[in-house]
Amino acid sequence: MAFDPVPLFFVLGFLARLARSDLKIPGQLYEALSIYLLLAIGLKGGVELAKEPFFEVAPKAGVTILLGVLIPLVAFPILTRLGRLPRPDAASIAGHYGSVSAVTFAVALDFLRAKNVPFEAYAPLFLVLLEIPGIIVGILLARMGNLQTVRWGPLAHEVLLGKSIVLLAGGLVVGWLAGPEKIAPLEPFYFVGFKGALSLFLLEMGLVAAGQIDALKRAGVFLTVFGVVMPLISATLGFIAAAIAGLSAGGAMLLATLAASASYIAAPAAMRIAVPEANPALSIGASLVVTFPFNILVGIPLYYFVSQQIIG
Amino acid sequence: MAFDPVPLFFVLGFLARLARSDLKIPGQLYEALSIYLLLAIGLKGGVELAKEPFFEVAPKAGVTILLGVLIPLVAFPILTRLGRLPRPDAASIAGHYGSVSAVTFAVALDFLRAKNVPFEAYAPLFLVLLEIPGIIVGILLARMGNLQTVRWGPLAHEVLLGKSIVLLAGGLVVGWLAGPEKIAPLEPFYFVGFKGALSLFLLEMGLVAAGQIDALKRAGVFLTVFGVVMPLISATLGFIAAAIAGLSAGGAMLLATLAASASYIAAPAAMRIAVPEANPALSIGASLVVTFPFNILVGIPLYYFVSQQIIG
Amino acid sequence: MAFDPVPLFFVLGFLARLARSDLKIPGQLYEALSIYLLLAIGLKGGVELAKEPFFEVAPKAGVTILLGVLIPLVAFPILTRLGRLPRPDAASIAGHYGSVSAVTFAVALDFLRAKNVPFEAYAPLFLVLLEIPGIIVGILLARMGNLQTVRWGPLAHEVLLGKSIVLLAGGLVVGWLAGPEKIAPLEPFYFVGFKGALSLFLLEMGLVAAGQIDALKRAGVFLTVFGVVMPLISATLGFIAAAIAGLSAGGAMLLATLAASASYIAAPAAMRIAVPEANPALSIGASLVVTFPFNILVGIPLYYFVSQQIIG
Amino acid sequence: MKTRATRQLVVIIAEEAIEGLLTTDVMRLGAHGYSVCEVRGQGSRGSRSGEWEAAKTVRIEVLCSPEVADAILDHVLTHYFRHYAVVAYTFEVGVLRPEKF
Amino acid sequence: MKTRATRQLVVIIAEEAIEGLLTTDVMRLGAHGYSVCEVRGQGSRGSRSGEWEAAKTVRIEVLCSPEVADAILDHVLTHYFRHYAVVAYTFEVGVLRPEKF
Amino acid sequence: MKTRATRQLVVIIAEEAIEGLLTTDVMRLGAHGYSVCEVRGQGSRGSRSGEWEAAKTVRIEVLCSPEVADAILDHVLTHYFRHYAVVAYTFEVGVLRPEKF
Ligand SMILES: Nc1ncnc2c1ncn2[C@@H]1O[C@H](COP(=O)(O)O)[C@@H](O)[C@H]1O
Ligand SMILES: Nc1ncnc2c1ncn2[C@@H]1O[C@H](COP(=O)(O)O)[C@@H](O)[C@H]1O
Ligand SMILES: Nc1ncnc2c1ncn2[C@@H]1O[C@H](COP(=O)(O)O)[C@@H](O)[C@H]1O
Ligand code: NA
Ligand code: NA
Ligand code: NA
Repeated sequence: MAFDPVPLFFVLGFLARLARSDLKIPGQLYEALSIYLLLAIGLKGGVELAKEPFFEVAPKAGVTILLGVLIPLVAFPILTRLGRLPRPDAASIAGHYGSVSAVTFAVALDFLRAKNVPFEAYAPLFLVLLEIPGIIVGILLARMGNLQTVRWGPLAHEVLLGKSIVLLAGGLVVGWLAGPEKIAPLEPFYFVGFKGALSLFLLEMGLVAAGQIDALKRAGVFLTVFGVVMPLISATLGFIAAAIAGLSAGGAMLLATLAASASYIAAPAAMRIAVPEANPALSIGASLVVTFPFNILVGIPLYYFVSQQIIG
Repeated sequence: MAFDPVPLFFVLGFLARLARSDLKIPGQLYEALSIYLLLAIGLKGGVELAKEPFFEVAPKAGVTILLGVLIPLVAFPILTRLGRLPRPDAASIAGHYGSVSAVTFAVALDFLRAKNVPFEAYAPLFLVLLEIPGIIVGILLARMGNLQTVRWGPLAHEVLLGKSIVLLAGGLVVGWLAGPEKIAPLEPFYFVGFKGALSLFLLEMGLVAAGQIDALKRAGVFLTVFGVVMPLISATLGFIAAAIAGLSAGGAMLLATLAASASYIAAPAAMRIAVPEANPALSIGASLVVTFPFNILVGIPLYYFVSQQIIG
Repeated sequence: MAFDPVPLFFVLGFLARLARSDLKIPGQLYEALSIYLLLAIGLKGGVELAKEPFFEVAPKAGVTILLGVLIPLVAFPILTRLGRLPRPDAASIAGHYGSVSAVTFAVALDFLRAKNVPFEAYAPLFLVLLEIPGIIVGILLARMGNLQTVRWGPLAHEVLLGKSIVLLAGGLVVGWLAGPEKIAPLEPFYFVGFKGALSLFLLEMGLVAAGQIDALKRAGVFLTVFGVVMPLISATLGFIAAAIAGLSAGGAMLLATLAASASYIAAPAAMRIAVPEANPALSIGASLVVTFPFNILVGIPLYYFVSQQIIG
Repeated sequence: MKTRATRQLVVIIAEEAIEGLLTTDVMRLGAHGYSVCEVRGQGSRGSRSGEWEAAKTVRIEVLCSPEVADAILDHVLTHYFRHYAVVAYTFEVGVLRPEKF
Repeated sequence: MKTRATRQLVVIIAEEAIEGLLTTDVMRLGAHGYSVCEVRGQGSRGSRSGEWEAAKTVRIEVLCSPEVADAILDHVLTHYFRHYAVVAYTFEVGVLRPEKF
Repeated sequence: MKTRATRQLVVIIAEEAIEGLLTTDVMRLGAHGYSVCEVRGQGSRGSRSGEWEAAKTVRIEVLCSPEVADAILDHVLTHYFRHYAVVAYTFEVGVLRPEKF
């Protein structure tokens, strides 16, 4: 049997770090690759968006935003009631799961391309739309009753002008303004090389995730289980939203993957500023060490299978 | 209307930094891309140079060097008389405008390639030849009368063995020694990926330029105007030089762009050592924050248009 | 005459540093390129390994390991008797020459590909197998009699889980598990770009090697001569091993190159921990400043010529 | 050795997420400058390798008057120590151009 | 300026090859944390540019009690000074939350 | 805590453009070594982010005798303070192997 190499790179990195290999990530390579991947996703989406009439996309965008608001509202009571977590921790974790992981999305994109499954090519727009609402809902859940304690200024900044939003949305706009023909000469750099860059990034994510295994220990059994169950719940919500929005099987699979993914870049940064009393080890343990690998290795093939059954 | 994406990347970076986004440039990605771009430009030029007879190129090279000497001599009185700048500042700025910006040249190259305009393919040689003379003239202007105060040793080093000269000239020599056939297997890396790498570099230049906006404020209104007018004067001189040298329309456009561009790497480093009393904020404000974007966004299309009118 | 550009990049870096140019290597670009090259070599080898029956490869692997044990045993008496070096220094240097340089191997691979010479495509396996035995033999030679003084724990770690082994062996396994079809979409990134990345890495190696010229001075005349003669001896042993293993001319050339190459990454790190009293300047002076350039510039064409004479 | 004017050097080691907040506060409290370098390390919250966004740590050093040093340290103590990974210390140094700090 | 509890800051500059050994030893000898940054430099063994594996140098700083500082410095002196490129020094600093160190 | 021989630690924070000049001068003035790390920061000349060539800042630390420390600081004061972005300070530290510095 032939395995897909992209997730294997993650496994390689994960095992190398667990075995305490001295293989290290040059921090700036990590940053360079993430800049590249975000721009590439945005550009591609922007080129496609230019082809779509506005009224075709707008309602789908609306449903997507609602999905981003809904997921943390579902996650929060699970975390406080079942998990008996204090409000700040529960709210912060809910915010992480309401937001998204761009790399998980990239792996899903690559999965569909490898299988030649068609999908709404402007799907990166969903990624952009889903990043922020979940984080805001998470902060509101944490601060209910005393909203005046939040330093909204630096926070709005952190959330709206964070690296990933700027690159994704910026890429969308550049792609949209330039259009397919003018973007064509950038293809070898941004698109032909995409899968390779993604493989290298997943190697690094494997090292990073295994390096956070301590965080998982502090997170405990409940959050470990949560890290597997919550993506399944969110993916289900994602499929429902996709049905409402009338997406294709491929598009539904992408939206389910986005819903199932949890943020480990934008949300941690925002929560450190907005909800400092939340223990970052808990949210990172769950989102990065459990949910991220789960989605890469099990979730994506699963959501694909489901999408083909119910829509394809 | 479809925009060229390369300048859009600059605008994206510029706006992101103005909005105080936390998008940061990994310093070593900046360095890696600039090494790559300089080598790629040099290599391509070297391959082409191998095809040209020496007596064909030599007179054009001579005219180019004269151009590099002339520009700071024209800029200096404008800066001292009209701008009432002290001698060291005026001389330093004149030196910046006498030298060149390799990235501006790269954007012009890419512009011509996208339009399939033919040009003297050994044009990178002009870039190499224009980097140093302007800097030396600038230093001489600053030190007229007391040349013995200059630490010539470290300076010669800085100027002759600076990163950009070594990579450009080194690339030229490697390309020349290897020839087209042996360079061919390097094409996918150095040439097919060129435009993509350039787009990423311009994103970074946008961030850098906007980060120097304070320098522009210190530079004031006169230098802001100078940053737009001087490239037009230099470009005109560049066109005259091109006519004397008998270049094609494409080659003339490239020489005009080089003349119009101002150094923000080699010249600042050399001036810090040779003319420390010149305020670096002034030269960087003008060359990086005004002239660089002006050339990328307005100058290059303009010089192209002019070249087609007068020669094409 | 047209030169191969890859070694020219090394020469460019070497001369730039000798001339004390300020051209610097961004440390993380160096690391990024070495991660990339090691993974690319491993992946390619793994894909090919999947095609070979085990009993075909196993005896060749056995011969390769023996070669790795033999070389330091040959080098050690030369270093102690002829060179009159103290035991720790001689043992450490012997270990460096028993181990291998992946970049030298990469240049040899590229050399054969450029000439379209066929070779056992799973040859990267030899590289993996040869990295460790030489180092272990070197340490044993240094510690003969008092093995209990070695901190074996951290050492085993350093040697078995060092960066290069993890990436090469990891790449092999990923390539092997994924197979040719699934690896195909990674080709543009890992294989088409290989020669370009190698050229950039050699530029950096040139800078690094010239930066260690002081080490060579401390190493002295004997080690300078050793750095040229030892690769010739090892290459001869490599050819004999290749003949025993029944390799093709291309494979024999690769094995001879590996034998001739000396480690400058894995071995120095291991020796600092295992044999701290050995002066690292000596081994690095010989392996990096003499043997590495010798192999790149003279050795590889020579081993190729010999392989064609005796086998091709 | 010559006698020189003295100032305090305050060093704050903290997670990078709050670098922006800290440096803004430091300047607001009267410092005239600061220098930041990236570190990796270990402490009571485990190891911080610096490999990815949330694991980065910075070391901020501020040369300032004793009064400003007190203000900075008190501020760090009240506002950041409880919830953030922060280490802070101070010591006296001899400076050139004391009027600058 | 307020009077503060004092501790020792120990700084060790050493080749990166032994960073792992040194930090393990530092923690074993009683320190509760450390911070590492990468440096380049020059010394009796020539210039160390940090460009490639074997030329990297790290600067390790440890805030600790005077007893632990003594233990660390003595350990470095006996175990590392002979064969490795190492520089070490210590000085007293005023700290917040002294019980942490 | 043991009594140790003391030396001066001199720290110079300066724009990277003059790193080469400064380190050459430092060695010429009698230091036996130095360590450099890259920083970013803010001061009277505004913010220096380190993102590109002209915005880089370095922190040079030199462990040396009090006499050499004086010589270095005086030299920096006369030759660099006027035109360059430079900060310098010094303090006493306890060292191992004092004869090395
Ligand atoms: N004793 C110490 N000496 C030096 N640095 C420390 C020390 N303790 C903690 N740190 C640094 O401060 C960061 C946060 O510490 P902590 O909050 O204790 O986890 C660590 O990652 C280290 O970089
Ligand atoms: N006097 C000094 N001041 C500051 N750092 C030093 C000094 N001497 C040596 N170093 C640092 O320690 C490293 C090793 O020094 P050495 O063992 O003397 O070659 C050097 O590369 C420098 O980074
Ligand atoms: N008070 C200070 N404390 C620490 N570092 C400073 C201070 N003032 C300036 N610096 C550093 O020195 C550089 C140049 O300072 P300046 O010449 O004041 O602009 C700044 O970019 C900072 O990195
Ligand atoms: Na989600
Ligand atoms: Na110019
Ligand atoms: Na060998």
